[in-house]
Amino acid sequence: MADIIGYILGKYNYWMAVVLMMIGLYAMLAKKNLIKKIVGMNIFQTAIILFYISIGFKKGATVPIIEHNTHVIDVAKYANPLPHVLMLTAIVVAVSTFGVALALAVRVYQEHGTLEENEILSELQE
Amino acid sequence: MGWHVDIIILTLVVITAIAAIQIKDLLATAILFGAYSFMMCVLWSIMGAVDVAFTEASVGAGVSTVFFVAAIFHTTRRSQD
Amino acid sequence: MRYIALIVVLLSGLVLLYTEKDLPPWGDPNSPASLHVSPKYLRDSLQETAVPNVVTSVLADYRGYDTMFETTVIFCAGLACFVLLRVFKVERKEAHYRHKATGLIIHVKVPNLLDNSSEFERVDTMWVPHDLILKTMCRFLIPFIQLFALYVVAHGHHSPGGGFQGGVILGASIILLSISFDLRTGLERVNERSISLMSATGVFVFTGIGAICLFLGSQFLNYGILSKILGVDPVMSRSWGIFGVEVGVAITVMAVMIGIYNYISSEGKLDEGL
Amino acid sequence: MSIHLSVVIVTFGLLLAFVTYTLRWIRISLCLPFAITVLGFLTSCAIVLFTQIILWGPFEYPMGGWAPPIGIAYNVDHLNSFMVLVVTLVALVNIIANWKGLQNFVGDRIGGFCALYILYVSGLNGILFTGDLFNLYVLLEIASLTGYALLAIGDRRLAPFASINYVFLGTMGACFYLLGIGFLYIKTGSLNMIDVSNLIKQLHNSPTIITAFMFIIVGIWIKMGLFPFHIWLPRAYTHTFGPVSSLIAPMGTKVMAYAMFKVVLTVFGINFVFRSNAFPHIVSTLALSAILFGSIFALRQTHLKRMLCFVVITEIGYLVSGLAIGNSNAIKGSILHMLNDVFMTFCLFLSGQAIIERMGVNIDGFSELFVKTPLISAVFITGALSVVGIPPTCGFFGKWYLLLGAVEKGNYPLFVTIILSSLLNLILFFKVIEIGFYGGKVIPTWRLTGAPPWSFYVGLCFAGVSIILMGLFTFHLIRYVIEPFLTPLGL
Repeated sequence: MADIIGYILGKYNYWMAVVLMMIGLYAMLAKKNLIKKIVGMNIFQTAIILFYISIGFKKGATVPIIEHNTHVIDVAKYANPLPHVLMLTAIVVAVSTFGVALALAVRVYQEHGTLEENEILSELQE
Repeated sequence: MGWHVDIIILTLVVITAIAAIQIKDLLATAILFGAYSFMMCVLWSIMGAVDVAFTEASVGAGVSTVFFVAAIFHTTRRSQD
Repeated sequence: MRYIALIVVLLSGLVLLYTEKDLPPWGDPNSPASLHVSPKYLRDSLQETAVPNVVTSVLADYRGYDTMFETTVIFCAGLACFVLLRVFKVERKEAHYRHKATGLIIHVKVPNLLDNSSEFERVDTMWVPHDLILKTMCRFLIPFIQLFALYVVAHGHHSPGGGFQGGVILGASIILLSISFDLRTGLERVNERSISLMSATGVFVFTGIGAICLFLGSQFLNYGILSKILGVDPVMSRSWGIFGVEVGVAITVMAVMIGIYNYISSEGKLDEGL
Repeated sequence: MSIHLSVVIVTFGLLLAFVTYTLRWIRISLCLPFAITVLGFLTSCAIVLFTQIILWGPFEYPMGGWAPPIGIAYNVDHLNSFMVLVVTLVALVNIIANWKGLQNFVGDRIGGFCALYILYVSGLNGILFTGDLFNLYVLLEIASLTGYALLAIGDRRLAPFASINYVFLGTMGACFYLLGIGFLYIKTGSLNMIDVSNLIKQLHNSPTIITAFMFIIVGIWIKMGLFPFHIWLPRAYTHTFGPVSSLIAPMGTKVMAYAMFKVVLTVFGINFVFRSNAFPHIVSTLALSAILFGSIFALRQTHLKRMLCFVVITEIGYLVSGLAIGNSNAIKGSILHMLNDVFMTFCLFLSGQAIIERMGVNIDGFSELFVKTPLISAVFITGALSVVGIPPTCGFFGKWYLLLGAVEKGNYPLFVTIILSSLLNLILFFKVIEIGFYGGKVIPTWRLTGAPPWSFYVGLCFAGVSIILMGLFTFHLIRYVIEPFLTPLGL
């Protein structure tokens, strides 16, 4: 029993990251509303960030800020800083894409008067 | 104690994510999306990624939501799916 | 379409879940990811860069080149919003004005009729009632928000935070002003010209510091060489270099956040906001 | 020898892009000339760098003085320095050729446009040089974000919708790539390409590495626009503004093809990729269907620019087919085709845009094309012949090596497909030529746009001559550019 709980706990974060990725991907592919697609895109990106942060976590470790007077640094005591750095960059990229996508959505609405992809497509067919 | 909180929040995050893409009112999507981002940020700070959590709190839950609401004001609130 | 999407999603999900079996358990301190490069950062950051917050030192020094492009990405986003949405030469057909003394709102169909009048002030077409409590509270809060943002930028070496977070908060304070009053008030404080100049200046500062290192005869972004002009030892000059870079990031991020908000909320007319 | 030139090309591009943008507030008419000067400077740096590489060989440039697994490094070698030269040169020629059109169309937003243009080129240069997997992702996003904005300029009504579709697919591609890097990182702990490729050697059977490879390659394919992922491509390129399509169509997909070769050959290595038959089979199917689909759909189009987009999709099939065959000749052929294709696509889109401006978009309305615009149509025909693969032009040689490789490996379906698609392309362009000489069904709507400025003819001549030159110097290219890249990889 304890093994199973331990196993589930060991993978729960990764599983949930995968579930979130699937939700985001589904929203991006299947939803017709452009804003919904943008939300799906952002959920997908944050799920990947969650995945990376889970890589960087160590049990019993603290934030990667080192006190000034430590002489011997025990690496296992601090979380892995590299995924944090990468994900800071990824968040920035995510918000930039979000902004540009919203700007484009506003432009699309100005031109077509709707945000539903199927309506725009059927309008373009005519 | 850390992992209890972790599991509860992870489950909540998934629920908000599903709610955010299923709800038909886009303004509600914006708010749920803000809540989603904020819970993500709590999760990351539990995992020791304080810098990332700080960024997500200011960007994901803060500025992104404002952009979102601004965009909805100039488009439409209704969504068909 | 919906079924194809579902199949694609489930397929990729299954591949990922299958792979999870092979991953080291969550929180394992001995996973390969935590053993190869990252211990070096944790061990040497303090001696090599004099920055206790390892995330800051990796972000701005060891992998500073990524951060430079991250700032550029933000700049590109601002630029993209400008190019996509900005419309010059807006023709205004009507306007709403508020009589300052009585609070009466009038709707004028002659453009720019009362713009220079001292008794009237312009309000948005989607008019929101004048709310004293909201405006006073925001006026009271904004200086503290900005002070906190500056602290976050300056104290990024020792605590969580840094240029990016500080910049977002600084930008958010101006956005708060634009929301609680109106877009024109926000633009009076920070106009479009200074937004553009600042967004370019921030990245220019970052790239410029890198280029100075190049001109002083070292590699790009090698802040150690800045000791020649700063007059401190190479470790401290790395610390200063990181600080300079963070300031650059903060300036760009602040300006771009305000810019994106302005363009989206006014559909590029910079006339009436939310 | 100055190794700093490699970093100068990328970062001074950025630095000067910011200056270009701020010039808007000083004098708006200065933006465009300044942008041209900047691109000229970058091109001259690229030429010097390429000669240095030829003389002294490849090198590694550590950013910030941190040696690779700790910091980020540039790996500059023969192939990518040549690609950088090609990219900057074509960007320069494109902006010179379309000088007047840009000033009229973009108007007050010219400062932003020029900055985006330079940033796009810098992003591509960075993708070509970088030796770090995550840095590649960031640069990819720069190139994509600027690309989204540039593609949305153009047809006021249709371009934004086309561009937002590209945003979704492009972000999905980038996210897949990022996820793949995450899996690589969790197993190896490193992000440097060479370091990762050394660490992977012991992990060939790990499912994580295989998943990582799958996600990375699919992400890159989405960005490239390979056949099932191509949905964004025709619409985005058709509705955009002419000079933008002749910038992005030649470069975007080819630089991603370079990234694909780098990831497959340098990071994962041929021993990993070709150890089972699964990968060659899948790639073979995809390449085959991309080539056939592109050729057949191109035949069905009557919109000239849309037709060219499907030609681009066919070309992407050729770029991938080298990996499907997987021997030295085929990969050589694919890389050669990648270099040639920049010039071919540039030539077609530049002259095609000029034809559209004069005769409308409908191919059936191209009567008397050759009488009215002899030079433009001559250049268009040169590009067309090159796409078909007629010997003196460069398109022939890439296909020749691909066919050689296919015969060596015994991959006859691909062999037949390549020949068949050449025939289909021949029919396709013959249709245009026929209408040009003998008249079409639709009465032409000749638009009086006046003679193009001299600068346009400079670009046009460059486009035509470069195709012939690339063809004539094929063997030098293989010897001095492609072989030094492939030999260390065991090909």
